[in-house]
Amino acid sequence: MNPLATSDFHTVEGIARVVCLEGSVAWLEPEQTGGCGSCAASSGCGAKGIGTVASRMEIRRFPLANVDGLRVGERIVVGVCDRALIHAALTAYALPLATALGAGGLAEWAMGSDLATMAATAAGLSAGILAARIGAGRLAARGDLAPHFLRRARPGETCGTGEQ
Amino acid sequence: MGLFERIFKEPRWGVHPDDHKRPAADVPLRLLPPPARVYMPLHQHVGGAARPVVLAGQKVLKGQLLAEPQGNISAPIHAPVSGTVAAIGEVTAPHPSGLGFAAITLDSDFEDRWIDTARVADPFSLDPAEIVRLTAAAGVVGLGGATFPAAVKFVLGKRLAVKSLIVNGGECEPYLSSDDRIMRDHAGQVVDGARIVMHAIGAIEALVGIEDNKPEAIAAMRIAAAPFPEVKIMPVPARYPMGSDKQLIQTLTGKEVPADARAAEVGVLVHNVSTCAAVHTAVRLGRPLVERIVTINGGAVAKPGNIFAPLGTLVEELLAFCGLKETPSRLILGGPMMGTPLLHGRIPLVKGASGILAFDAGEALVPAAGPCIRCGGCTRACPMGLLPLEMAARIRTGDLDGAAGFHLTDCIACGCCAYVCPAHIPLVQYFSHAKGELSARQRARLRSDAAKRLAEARIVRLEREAKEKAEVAARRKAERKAAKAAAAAAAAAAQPEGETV
Amino acid sequence: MKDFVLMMIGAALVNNVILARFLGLCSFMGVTTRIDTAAGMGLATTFVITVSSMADWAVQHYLLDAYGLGFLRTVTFILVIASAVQFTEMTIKKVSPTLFRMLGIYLPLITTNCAVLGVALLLVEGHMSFIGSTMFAFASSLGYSLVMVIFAGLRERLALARVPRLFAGPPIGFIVASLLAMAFMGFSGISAG
Amino acid sequence: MNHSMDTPVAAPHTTTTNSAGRVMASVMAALAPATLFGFWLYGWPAVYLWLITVSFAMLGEAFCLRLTGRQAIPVLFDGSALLTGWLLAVSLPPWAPWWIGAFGGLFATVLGKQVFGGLGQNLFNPAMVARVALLISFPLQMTAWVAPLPLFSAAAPGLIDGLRITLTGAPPGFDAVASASLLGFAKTEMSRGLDLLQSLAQAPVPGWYGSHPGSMGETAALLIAAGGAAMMMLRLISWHIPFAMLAGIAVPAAILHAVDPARYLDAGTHLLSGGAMLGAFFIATDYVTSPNTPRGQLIFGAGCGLLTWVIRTWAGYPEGVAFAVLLMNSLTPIIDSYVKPRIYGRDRKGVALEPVK
Amino acid sequence: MLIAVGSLAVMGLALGGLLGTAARYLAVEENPVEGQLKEMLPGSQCGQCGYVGCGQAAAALATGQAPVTLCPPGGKALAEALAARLGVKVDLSALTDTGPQLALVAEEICIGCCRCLKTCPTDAIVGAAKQIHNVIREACTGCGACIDNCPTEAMSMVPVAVSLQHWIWPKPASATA
Repeated sequence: MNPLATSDFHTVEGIARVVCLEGSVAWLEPEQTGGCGSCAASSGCGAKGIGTVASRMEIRRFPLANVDGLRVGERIVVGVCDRALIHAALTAYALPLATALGAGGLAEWAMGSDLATMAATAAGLSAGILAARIGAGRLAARGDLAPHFLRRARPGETCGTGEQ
Repeated sequence: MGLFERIFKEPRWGVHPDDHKRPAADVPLRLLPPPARVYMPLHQHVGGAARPVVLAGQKVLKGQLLAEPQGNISAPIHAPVSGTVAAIGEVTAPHPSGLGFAAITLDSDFEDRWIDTARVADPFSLDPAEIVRLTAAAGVVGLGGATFPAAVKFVLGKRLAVKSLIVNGGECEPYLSSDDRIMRDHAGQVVDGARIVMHAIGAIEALVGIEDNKPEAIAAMRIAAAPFPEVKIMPVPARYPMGSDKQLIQTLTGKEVPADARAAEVGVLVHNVSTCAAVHTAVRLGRPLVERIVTINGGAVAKPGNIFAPLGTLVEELLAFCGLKETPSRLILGGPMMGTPLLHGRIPLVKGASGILAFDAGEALVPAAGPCIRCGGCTRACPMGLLPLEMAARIRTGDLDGAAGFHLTDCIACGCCAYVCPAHIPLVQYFSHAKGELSARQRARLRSDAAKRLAEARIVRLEREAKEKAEVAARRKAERKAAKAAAAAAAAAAQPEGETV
Repeated sequence: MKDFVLMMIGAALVNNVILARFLGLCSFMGVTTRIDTAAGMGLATTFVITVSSMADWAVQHYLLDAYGLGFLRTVTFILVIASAVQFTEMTIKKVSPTLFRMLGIYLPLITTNCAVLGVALLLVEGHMSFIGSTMFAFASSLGYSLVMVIFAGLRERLALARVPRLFAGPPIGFIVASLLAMAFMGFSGISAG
Repeated sequence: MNHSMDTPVAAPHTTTTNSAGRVMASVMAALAPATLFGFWLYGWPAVYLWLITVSFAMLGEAFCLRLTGRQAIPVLFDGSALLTGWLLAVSLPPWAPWWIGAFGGLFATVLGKQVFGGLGQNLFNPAMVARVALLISFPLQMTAWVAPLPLFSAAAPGLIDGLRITLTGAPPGFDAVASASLLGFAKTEMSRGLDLLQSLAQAPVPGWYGSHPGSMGETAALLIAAGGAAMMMLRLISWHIPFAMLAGIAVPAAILHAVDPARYLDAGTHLLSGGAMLGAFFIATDYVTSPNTPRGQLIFGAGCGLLTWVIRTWAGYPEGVAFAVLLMNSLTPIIDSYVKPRIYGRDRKGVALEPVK
Repeated sequence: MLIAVGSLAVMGLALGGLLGTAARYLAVEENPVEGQLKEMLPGSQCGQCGYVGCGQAAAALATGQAPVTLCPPGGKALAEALAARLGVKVDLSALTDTGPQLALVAEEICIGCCRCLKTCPTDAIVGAAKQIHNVIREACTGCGACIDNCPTEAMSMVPVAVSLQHWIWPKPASATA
């Protein structure tokens, strides 16, 4: 079960715990959710499984802009926009294509020679990739791609709990 | 309602079931002769169950406290009859599962002696907090069916500075007419109760919403509210579920309660007309909520009508008092659209029961469910603007998260979709199943998260203890080594003295 | 300009890469379980087809035709396509790592997608100018994405149906694809008109 | 007093008297006048074709139900197979040979509906699936239209030779002129270089009372529109899809006709000819394959209309309604997933509103 | 037109038959068990069994290295199915799948030996030496680790009764049509 359970049509919410603060960045670790359900086997809930507890939690840390004074150990709810996939695909693919074809079309209309069109299309493509980089930066800032801060988790709240 | 309102203001959502209210609504109120034995359940309200404060065999008077509230959302339970406490045991709950819950059984001594109550001449001179205390002490809860402790709502309304109180006289469920009856007979109590509630929460106006299929009630309430300009009687179009609080708020004030917020956050508080009357008796007369008007209706009832009965009376006795034409094919507590089916008659009357229906074979017929033909009738009927067919299709295939994605949690289970469905699909049962299953999964997730944290905490504890033990051992070894070294050094120091001498 | 538009509509709708030429069926059946994954795959394939078609045209025009190496066409095209995919993967990773984490899985799928090579080979027979072939490639890949998204929508609804056990899974997928192909035959004759 | 119930009956305990069978029956009642007029117009072969198509449709359904081990009778009686067969029959050329009707009926119910799991789960309109399959595989028989021969007029075939026409095909001697419908006529003329103005001069003028050749359901546009209006009154269908589809055909037709009357038919002929009316009121409004929100239905209808006009004007086939409806059926799931009603207390995108005092 | 349909049909049948016979003779004795086992595992790649993903777990099961009860989310039903598939006889009494269960201490025979205290993975048992122990219901996950450690058999597993608040409406029987 992925840690970011879908609980709202648009933002996928998940619970993460602040592990350490470095200047303006707070490092978070998603809380392992989904556990082992009804613990039918005697092997306990796999806590003793791969490596010691600390190392297992280590590998899934992700940074988040420390926007309003988070403290270590605090549990917060983070969200990723559900439509993120399409937004991401549009910025990564559609944008460079549009600029490349636009430039090529213009060159063809203006000069008409194949070579010029090819050069213009290549230029359009690289411009498009730069634009995509900026676009992706803006998307990441707006939190459409990477998880972004939603609210502090209420005690006992776990991911996927709407206001019951 | 002019043609203009009819076309444009008429709400699009909801259904028009034929209301079967007459002739039961017109029959004058009857008083139930005091029953021999009553069963007062401890959990008749939203929130924590009440805790008994009486012992078996104890003599109690009518209105005496039987169980005190527990936790911040709860309500006390009082004795509906004077008599002795027979037992504190289990009785079948008015719940489709047929499971039981704790109840205090009282044997009546038929003397009906009230405890001495403190009457209040002018409640408006009281401090609002005092009114809240009196209402809480009297165990007044929402009598429309939600049974949310009224006092808690007053505190909430005061804190969020609610300006308009909405008195819900909608009663849009077919067959039921208990609110209608209380508005016709005790309009004064309702208006006075509403003014007391306004004083308690600091509201400046009270909008009494009454469906326009109850003309007598509207007339009676207009007379009672005449001297008080701030209490406005506002007829609303008769349409199920007009009585639901979110729909009544939207119709009367045009405001929409946000999805995960409470009505008070948009400056509105909703109370049922019977609740206002109960507040009146609780504050003015000091009498706790121990009896209520309940509609007994349905095809199997010989003389349907409204009865003023003490709480805790068995449904069997109520039906026997009204007489039965045939053995009912189904018993329902509440209205036909949202009521809970009862497995048998030995179930006590609870605070939230506005009606008991005994359906004959014709009314109880459940047509077989066919496949969904996606006609969209349910999407037009849903007052919350949801897509019942999409949610039900996903629940049927087991994709509960997909259904939750369609905002299943906003469904108020009013039953309009299942009512209009030509294929007679039990949509509300699908949604209740899904809600129950989702909350069970969430509880399981909570438990497994807690278990995970506990397991990790235990392992961290074991690691720490092991580390500490290792340190202690290391320190002790070091000390022993140091001591041995010191001894050796001392010995060495002592020995050279021997040699050099 | 008018014949450009007609050619593009012809490439996108009339002889659609999936429904008329039956190319790229593996990703068509594989990735269309959800609308947004299908859209992601569609856009990725559009980007790769267009970029590789531009490169293929250049290779064809300046290398194969010039030195009469027509028989090497398929091999070089595959080489170009693979490098185009690798180029795309690098750019996306450079543009933003989080974007790559979300879209990364589609790119290896595209190298093996026969629609990419199919469109490139079709370009050669077309003997069009550079911009013409690029527009043709872009239009046919748009047609590809459109059909992918439509089919994903159909399969999301099909997931709710109680399909008889005999047809559950790929068989009903192929039946729906054939009905969709029949519907698209309505457009036949437009590019001629 | 107590009644043993293993699982409790959930609320609501009352329900509407409406049922799926009643819905289908009233749609068929609305379709009946146009069909009867079609029978009168095209004589006995049309009646036989209708009978064969409907019976094979129900045969296909019964066979599939038996195959999946379900009771055939109750399902047949909800009338959905009958309605599917009826809609298909009404959109076929009236004197088509019997095996067209038989194959179409079987195709509609088996591949159109039962393979998806029965009523309510098919992705495409079964009648149109069959019609498109027939049009593509048997173009000749599907475009052999017949000039109308009122039932009891002299030239009309009698009871028996009507049957022979359906079973063995129209004898060449019969003078029922096998002429193309107006749309087919216009298209063939245009491909021969004649522009519309000359070719329309001699073509039979399409009238509301249906005097021109076409399939059974096409000719009586007035009766179909009346049937559609009746269904709207009974709240069986909402006005969104028919209005949007007819507008989708009329608007581009009017614009292009104004621009170049020689090449483009005007809006009136488009609406009255071919399956436009039948498609708008009976085929596009099929519950199962059309979106379930009013805004979605408007988009769906406009799409159907526009595609019908595009296919009629530029594509190879004269009649575009069947293809347009199938194409828009394939878009319905996407329309449904993006166009949703605004939920109480939430904004359009589903995010909870901000409480405002 | 008939020839076209006929030839296609004949070619289809011939090739189908050819492939059918070839499939029987050229069948490679690859280990089908692994594929089927992988199908039976929940496929949630949760790693509870200690292997990275269900593919590895299936491989381990096929070669007999892993016990049938390796998959906690699968519960008893999966363990039985795996045992049946592998023809392995295994004592499944430890796996009681009668819904969620809680440990219960019979206080009259608990001698306070603290043995169960040490084995409980979630520290759900409260008690001290020579004192009567008891179980914190919210913390107990019903894993049954304490049952066989108790010298006086005081510990027993009790299924959690359905309460009024936790009762769930059954799913309606879906229409057969």
